[in-house]
Amino acid sequence: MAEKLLEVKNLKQYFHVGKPKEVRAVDDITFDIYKGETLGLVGESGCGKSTTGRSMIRLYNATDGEVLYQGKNVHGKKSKSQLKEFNRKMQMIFQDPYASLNPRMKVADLIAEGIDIHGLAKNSKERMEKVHELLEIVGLSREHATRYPHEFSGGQRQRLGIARALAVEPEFIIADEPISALDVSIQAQVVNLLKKLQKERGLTYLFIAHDLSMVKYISDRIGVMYFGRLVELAPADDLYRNPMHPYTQSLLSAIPLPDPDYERSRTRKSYRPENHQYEDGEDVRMREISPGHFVLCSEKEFEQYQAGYNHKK
Amino acid sequence: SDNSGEGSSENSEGGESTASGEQVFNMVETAEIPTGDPTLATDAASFIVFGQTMEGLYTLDENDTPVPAISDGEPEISDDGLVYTFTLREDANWSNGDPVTAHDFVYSWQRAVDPETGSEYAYMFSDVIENGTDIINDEADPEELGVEATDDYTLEVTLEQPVEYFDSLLAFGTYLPLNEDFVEESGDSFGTNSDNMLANGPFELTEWDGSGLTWKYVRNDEYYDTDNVALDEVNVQVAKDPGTAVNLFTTDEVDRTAALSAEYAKQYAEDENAATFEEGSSWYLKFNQERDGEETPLANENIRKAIAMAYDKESFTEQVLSNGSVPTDGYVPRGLAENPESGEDFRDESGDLLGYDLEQAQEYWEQGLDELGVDEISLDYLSDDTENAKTTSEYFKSQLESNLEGLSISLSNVPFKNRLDRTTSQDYDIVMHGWGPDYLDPLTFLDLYVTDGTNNNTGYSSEEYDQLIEDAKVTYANDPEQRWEVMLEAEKLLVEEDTVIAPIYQRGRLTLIKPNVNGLEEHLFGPDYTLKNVTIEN
Amino acid sequence: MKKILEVKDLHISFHTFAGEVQAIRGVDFDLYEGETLAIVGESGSGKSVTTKSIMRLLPEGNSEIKSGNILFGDDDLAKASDKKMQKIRGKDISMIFQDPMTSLNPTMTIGKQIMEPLIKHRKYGKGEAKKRAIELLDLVGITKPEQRLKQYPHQFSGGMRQRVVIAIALACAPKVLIADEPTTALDVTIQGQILDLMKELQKKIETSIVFITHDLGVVANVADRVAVMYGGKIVEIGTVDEIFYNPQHPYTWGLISSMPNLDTEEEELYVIPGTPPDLLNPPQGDAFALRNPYAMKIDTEEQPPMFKVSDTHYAATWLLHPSAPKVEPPLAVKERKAIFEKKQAASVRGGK
Amino acid sequence: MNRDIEEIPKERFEPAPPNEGEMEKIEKPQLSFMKDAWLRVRKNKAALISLFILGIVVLMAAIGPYLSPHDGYAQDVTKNNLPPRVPGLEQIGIFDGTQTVGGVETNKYEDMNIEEYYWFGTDSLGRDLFTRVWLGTRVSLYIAVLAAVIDMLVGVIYGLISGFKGGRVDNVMQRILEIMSGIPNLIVVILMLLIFEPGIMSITLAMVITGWIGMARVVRGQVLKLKDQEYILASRTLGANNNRLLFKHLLPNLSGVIIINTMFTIPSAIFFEAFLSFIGIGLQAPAASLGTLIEDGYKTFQFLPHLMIIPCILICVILIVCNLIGDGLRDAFDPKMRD
Amino acid sequence: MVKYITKRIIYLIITLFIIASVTFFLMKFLPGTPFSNEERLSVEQREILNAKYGLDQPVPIQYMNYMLNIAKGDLGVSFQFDNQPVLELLKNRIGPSLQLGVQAMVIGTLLGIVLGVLASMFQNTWIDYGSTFLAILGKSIPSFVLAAVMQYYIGVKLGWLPVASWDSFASSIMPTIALAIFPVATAARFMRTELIEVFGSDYITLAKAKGNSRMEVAFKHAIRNGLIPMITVMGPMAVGLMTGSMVVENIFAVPGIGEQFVKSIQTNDFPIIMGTTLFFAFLLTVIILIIDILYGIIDPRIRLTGGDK
Ligand SMILES: Nc1ncnc2c1ncn2[C@@H]1O[C@H](COP(=O)(O)OP(=O)(O)OP(=O)(O)O)[C@@H](O)[C@H]1O
Ligand SMILES: Nc1ncnc2c1ncn2[C@@H]1O[C@H](COP(=O)(O)OP(=O)(O)OP(=O)(O)O)[C@@H](O)[C@H]1O
Ligand SMILES: [Mg+2]
Ligand SMILES: [Mg+2]
Repeated sequence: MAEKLLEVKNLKQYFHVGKPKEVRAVDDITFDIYKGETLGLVGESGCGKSTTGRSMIRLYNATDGEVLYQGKNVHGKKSKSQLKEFNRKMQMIFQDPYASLNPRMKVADLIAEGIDIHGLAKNSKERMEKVHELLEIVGLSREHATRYPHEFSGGQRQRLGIARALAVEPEFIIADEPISALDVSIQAQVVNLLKKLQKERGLTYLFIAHDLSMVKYISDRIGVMYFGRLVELAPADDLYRNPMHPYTQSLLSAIPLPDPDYERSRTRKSYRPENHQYEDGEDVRMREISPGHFVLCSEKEFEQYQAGYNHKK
Repeated sequence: SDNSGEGSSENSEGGESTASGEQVFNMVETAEIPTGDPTLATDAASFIVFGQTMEGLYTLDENDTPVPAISDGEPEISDDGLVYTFTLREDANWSNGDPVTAHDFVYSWQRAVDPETGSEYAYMFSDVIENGTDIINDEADPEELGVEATDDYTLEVTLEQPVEYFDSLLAFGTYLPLNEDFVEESGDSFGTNSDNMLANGPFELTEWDGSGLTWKYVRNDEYYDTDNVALDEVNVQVAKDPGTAVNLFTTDEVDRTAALSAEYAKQYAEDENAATFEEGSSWYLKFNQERDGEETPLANENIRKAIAMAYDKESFTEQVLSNGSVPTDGYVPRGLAENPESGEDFRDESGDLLGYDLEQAQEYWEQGLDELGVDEISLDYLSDDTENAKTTSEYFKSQLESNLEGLSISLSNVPFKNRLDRTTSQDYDIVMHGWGPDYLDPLTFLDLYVTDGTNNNTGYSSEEYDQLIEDAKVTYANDPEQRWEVMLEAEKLLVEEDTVIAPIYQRGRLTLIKPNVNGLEEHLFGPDYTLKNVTIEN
Repeated sequence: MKKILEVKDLHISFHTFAGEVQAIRGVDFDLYEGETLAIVGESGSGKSVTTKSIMRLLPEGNSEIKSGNILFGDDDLAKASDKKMQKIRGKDISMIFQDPMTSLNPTMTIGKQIMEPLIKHRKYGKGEAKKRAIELLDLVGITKPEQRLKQYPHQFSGGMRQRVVIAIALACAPKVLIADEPTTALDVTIQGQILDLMKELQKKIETSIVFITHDLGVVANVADRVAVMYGGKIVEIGTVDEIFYNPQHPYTWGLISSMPNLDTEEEELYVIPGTPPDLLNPPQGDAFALRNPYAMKIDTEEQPPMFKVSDTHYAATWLLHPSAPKVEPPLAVKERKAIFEKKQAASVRGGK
Repeated sequence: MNRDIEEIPKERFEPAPPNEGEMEKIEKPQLSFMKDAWLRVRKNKAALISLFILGIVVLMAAIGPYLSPHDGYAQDVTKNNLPPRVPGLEQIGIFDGTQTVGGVETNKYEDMNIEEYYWFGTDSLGRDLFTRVWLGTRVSLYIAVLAAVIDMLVGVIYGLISGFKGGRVDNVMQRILEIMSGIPNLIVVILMLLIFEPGIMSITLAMVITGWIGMARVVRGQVLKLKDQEYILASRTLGANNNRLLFKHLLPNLSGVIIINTMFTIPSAIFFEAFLSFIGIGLQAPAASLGTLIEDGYKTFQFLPHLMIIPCILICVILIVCNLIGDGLRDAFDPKMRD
Repeated sequence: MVKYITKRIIYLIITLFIIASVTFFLMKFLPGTPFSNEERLSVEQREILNAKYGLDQPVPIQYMNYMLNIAKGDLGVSFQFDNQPVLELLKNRIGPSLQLGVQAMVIGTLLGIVLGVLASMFQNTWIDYGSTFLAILGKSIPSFVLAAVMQYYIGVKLGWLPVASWDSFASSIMPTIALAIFPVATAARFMRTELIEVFGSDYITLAKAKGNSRMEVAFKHAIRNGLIPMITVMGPMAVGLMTGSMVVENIFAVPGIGEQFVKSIQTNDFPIIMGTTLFFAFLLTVIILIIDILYGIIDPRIRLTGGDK
């Protein structure tokens, strides 16, 4: 896990810059993603998870900061061929299985879109073969190639989305809440598929979700976002065992678990940003509390957290 | 003057007497009053108003004969026929109580010829009253016009040359008097609504806001002859749509419609309320011989003759117009002028000059085509865009195209003013042209086609013709018999020989009028009708 | 405990372009006083339709209650008149919907919307209703209620709107509160607050709650009893412990084991394969048969009846038939069962 | 019941055969979006009947003029203003050529010894109205379709560019639209027609000058909505260029609104042409459109009602069916109304 | 909000400026002068008059003068009515047009709303079909046809109402009806669609769940929400009315602006055409502006956030 595949440095993504309705959707976040790992990103709705993902894949032009993919800046000027190469390496899976497939395209064309754009098939026969292969990889059958997306169930659609992303053989996939719109019984299909693909192909994931138990299951490390900022980043187990930032704690305390006994004893913590009582100009940034475990905190808090951490251990 | 397709319209009366025995007459007009200023007036609707509200030195009687009005009897005329001395009646007053004096005429006439005023009918003074032309051309001052008030009730008029038809000019709207004080006081708003108008005739105009669709005439108590005016009130309503007018009539809301359009005329031809009247306007095709500096096919006389003889006027007037219009094979309309000796109508005497004759037409056509060395000719046909005009154009297109092989006609139906513009700039091949008299003399028609005449617009130029007209105007100014002869000759030359124009019909109009309305006088020229003598029976 | 609501053999169909959708195909359950019954099941299984039918809020025109009874007190709501229903709605039974963003009238002040049922059913005067509305807002934890009353929904955040909706629902202290996925659209933290609020209010007002969700975590948190729906039927019903620790129906097994909990470490999650049944042409046998790895021949031929597991626990699966072979449930279920047995043993011992 | 259950034979509890393949099978027959929409339209009886009627009208506009033995342009003023007479129907007392003139019912055909049948009667120049009505329908439809197509092209392109480019381009284009839509279209049309001679082309173009604005608006709105759809984002992450996005993704998804909008443009163009004819700036004679026929007929409506009523009925029918079809299409395409 | 209104007013001015400029230059292309029979005037007369009307100046200067005059509210002098300022003519005619317009708009909208409400409340019943059919008919029957038919049958045949006059309320009834069918149709159709959507929304279900009866749900909750967007179709409706008024006023001989406009078209009275054009454009843009502002005021979602739309 040593090789850094992706580095996000001080990424900022503002909307409507300079207007009264300016939104700081992503406000100065920094993290790395290692080759072959899954980084989970959680946080409440509107905290900027999707925006982070979309900035990373160039769907938005970052307001500030940089995203380095294998050391090369994603946002810099690029020639067409560089762009194409980049587009093949990084792919995205979307949240809404209904909105993410063009209703007017046949499944075959949907899946083959990347193949067409990048000219990955020499002829239509090869193209169809690839499509069938991809369909089978995601557990669908080749008969499905001639169907239209609205004929599929949510889970099937989501798998079509995955097949489409896989068509260009990417190394890195951003999965933006790929399961939150799905039924519980179907979520597992998708998660299993993602895991299987990761194992088979050495994929790297950024897995965005707000369902913490699923994130924990799939991720190696987890980042917690709050209002455009990353407040805590830690290996999955560590985060659950030692949530340091009060927002993380409140988040964890709120997730209901399918265990009546546990639920009966649950107490919730609420998070109030004003409790930090940061002073003006206080240096609040990510600090490493224990190896690989970063928390957004002030110097003062840093010490408290460290104390707390050790204590817990 | 130039007639638009539906330019002249009229109204009549009906009479409902109210309990108090008031005589009220309701009628329809087809257009708003454009102006209440007689000097600026150019169209029928305005002249109708002045016909009811004003009187000049002369006025028209029921036979369209000019008779003295404000003038107290016939004027004294100098032997050379150049100086007229009018004595005015002293009982004539304006509706504000001011007396009507000779100064009112002097003021009005000078105002009319003053180029600053921009009167489009100023030309009615040109070549008539001394210095008229020069003043209009800004070469003399308006004060130099040959008209003078020697005292309040004596008016001396000096003519440029003897004018046979001067009395009819005196009955014309532009020759009406104006009350100087009132006009000057009103300034720019003179004549823009009924408050800014004065009457010296049988009625006063009221409730006219300048562009409205309704107005009223009420009895003018200051009028010298008011005792002989029966009507107390006339309500006029504009209904531009012929159907609406007929509807108003059939529901007894009005007592008279304006002239009906062809379709309605046809429908009501047999109606007991229908009244037809032959207007003084003559309608014909006018051929443009020169367009954009080049000769058109119509410069060929045979082509012109062929076209002129190739349509069936009879079924046109009967089936298409059917509004009392009569086909004519000549130019000058019937009823306009009579032989000073025999009293025979000009039309009758001149006879049929150019009639429908298909064989003859086709012969001419072949000949013309041969001469031009072509087998096909396409021509523009210009006309108004009124309903009648459109139907008419379609009729002529179809007639001409089917009767003359190789002729194709393309129609352009444009608004009246466009038609005039295009005619003036000779931007047409054939135009449907109507002309109504400005005064009661064949010259008002014949005068048009002299070389470079303002309304010639055909490129026609004939020394012979010019000479005939000159003779009629000047040479025989004091010799009515000779004059008559040359005018007959001129018409013949124009129509039969040179075929500058192709006569079609003399327009008639059909109106609906309630049978209990009597005494409505219709006119060939000037106001379409006068209401002074209307009475309503109960 | 007293039954407050009995649903008996309910069948509901929708008439659509494509044909008749048999959305509910024989649902039976009882609701007891003061309890919370959670209904879980996957999308389209008929949860909303069931509860809407209790309120008789199914879309007019294309829906039809084909048969069955909904007994509430002396009335059969399945057949009650509109007048009758209007009296019951908002007073005896009220409802909370999934999407707080759209369930308030955007052009009416919050105050008016809360006062409406009070004026309607309690015949309160304006002033009185307003006072009560302020109390209610206070009760659901909205600060400065006096000012808030005059505001419009768009001035409230999602969580607050859901509180307002709860306030409206509870205004007349109904006997039954139906909550159709009241927290699905909310963030986990806010969801937690709303759940706590509902539990707290339930105690105060002593109302019974029908709580619909497909989040088993939420069920574990709020429910006393749980009904699991699949394909327009209740396939298993029991107390929360019975369902979570001793599930009998293979669908429930799938549901429970396909969710990782915080300790799940297995490489693969348990998967319920396939897709939900098409209710336009419901299968002749068990609707779950096609996706059921334990399916037997009879499953494809005949619908299973409800088999009694305990006094409170029933499940509709042929696996409970004495002739059926014993099958191994998924690992996660087995672990849970172990806990259940331990618990029972403990309670038996404790009982003694 | 319990007993029954007990008695179920054992063999029925054997494991069912595995059904791996079955599970992901889609039962429903294959349906493309368009086919699906068509099915919906088909369910809408009003729209279907309308479509049928429109088909007949279009067919008649094409062949109608040749069905009658008379020429639509040939005049015969001796046979003018005839009321309709249809063989067969005349026996039952309708369309028998009778007409009320000045309060008296007469049969013009008999009075004038006319042998021919004019199914819709004749106009004031004796032209066969049946032929003219279909010729007029042809012209009206032609103008309307032409206007609708040009509107569509201009509007779609403008809307696409505006919505797709977004940002400043969109801003400027929107301002232009906003200003243009402040101009009353009627007046623009009239001004245009005062300058260019009224002919089919100039009338069409005059209508198009402002007509495309509606389409541009709708398309832009849709594009704005669509372009943030995840499938567009997905395509972009795959490296699709703008052309691909526009033609493969946006346009096909816009087709619904475009069709609906166009379907509603047609009747309004027909209406507008009729209106222009009515205020006297329509087509030049002898070209006839339904509008000019109505205008002609209107003048004599009171005693020759057939001259106005027949083209009127036709225009109303066309407008009604177009509107109904438009409605039907909207219901079919509009996902909001889907169930 | 203030900023929004200012912005809109600036657009309005730009729009009018463009319209004025376009009409001015179009007029320069068109034949026609203030003189009805120009050829009768002598060259000198013409020059003097041209100077008087400023027509001797180079076109750019004429343009500037024209624009300045417009800014001062001077729209020039009619060709057809000698010496009559266009503004005056418009003023004379505005009354009846406004009366008709307002009557038609109010009656049409109210009736349309009622029809729309009924149709949506009784969706897919004969009431719905009936009202939908009426609405489509209203949209499909040209107002001039309706006007002609009414005039003949109601005015002439039955004699119930004045055929064509403008002197009493009775004479405004038929023109109002002829004009109102368009707003009726528009309002009914819009209202129906809008309400069907509203009726399907969650808050209506909640309103039902509170125990409101059908009527209460419709009147207390639904209609207001359906009515708010209704305001947005008022603009197009106003345009429709303007169009309609041209022929309807003509047929019923109503002394209104539309009637005058048609006459001006037919007589090439360009100053009136231009003046009316500007006036219509002004009216229309102002109506749209008012509607937008009204929308903001009535819809609490916009009112309170001041959001610009
Ligand atoms: N294109 C955009 N223009 C303007 N604002 C945007 C845009 N995209 C996102 N935002 C805003 O940025 C913020 C972060 O949005 P984002 O979609 O990244 O949140 P999220 O964490 O993905 O939320 P969710 O869990 O709901 O998906 C939100 O306030 C959102 O309104
Ligand atoms: N108005 C309707 N018209 C037609 N079918 C309907 C309608 N409402 C519901 N259905 C059908 O009834 C079935 C049950 O729907 P229901 O809304 O009760 O599901 P649910 O369990 O609440 O699902 P979710 O978890 O998605 O809310 C579905 O198959 C659905 O398609
Ligand atoms: Mg997101
Ligand atoms: Mg539901």
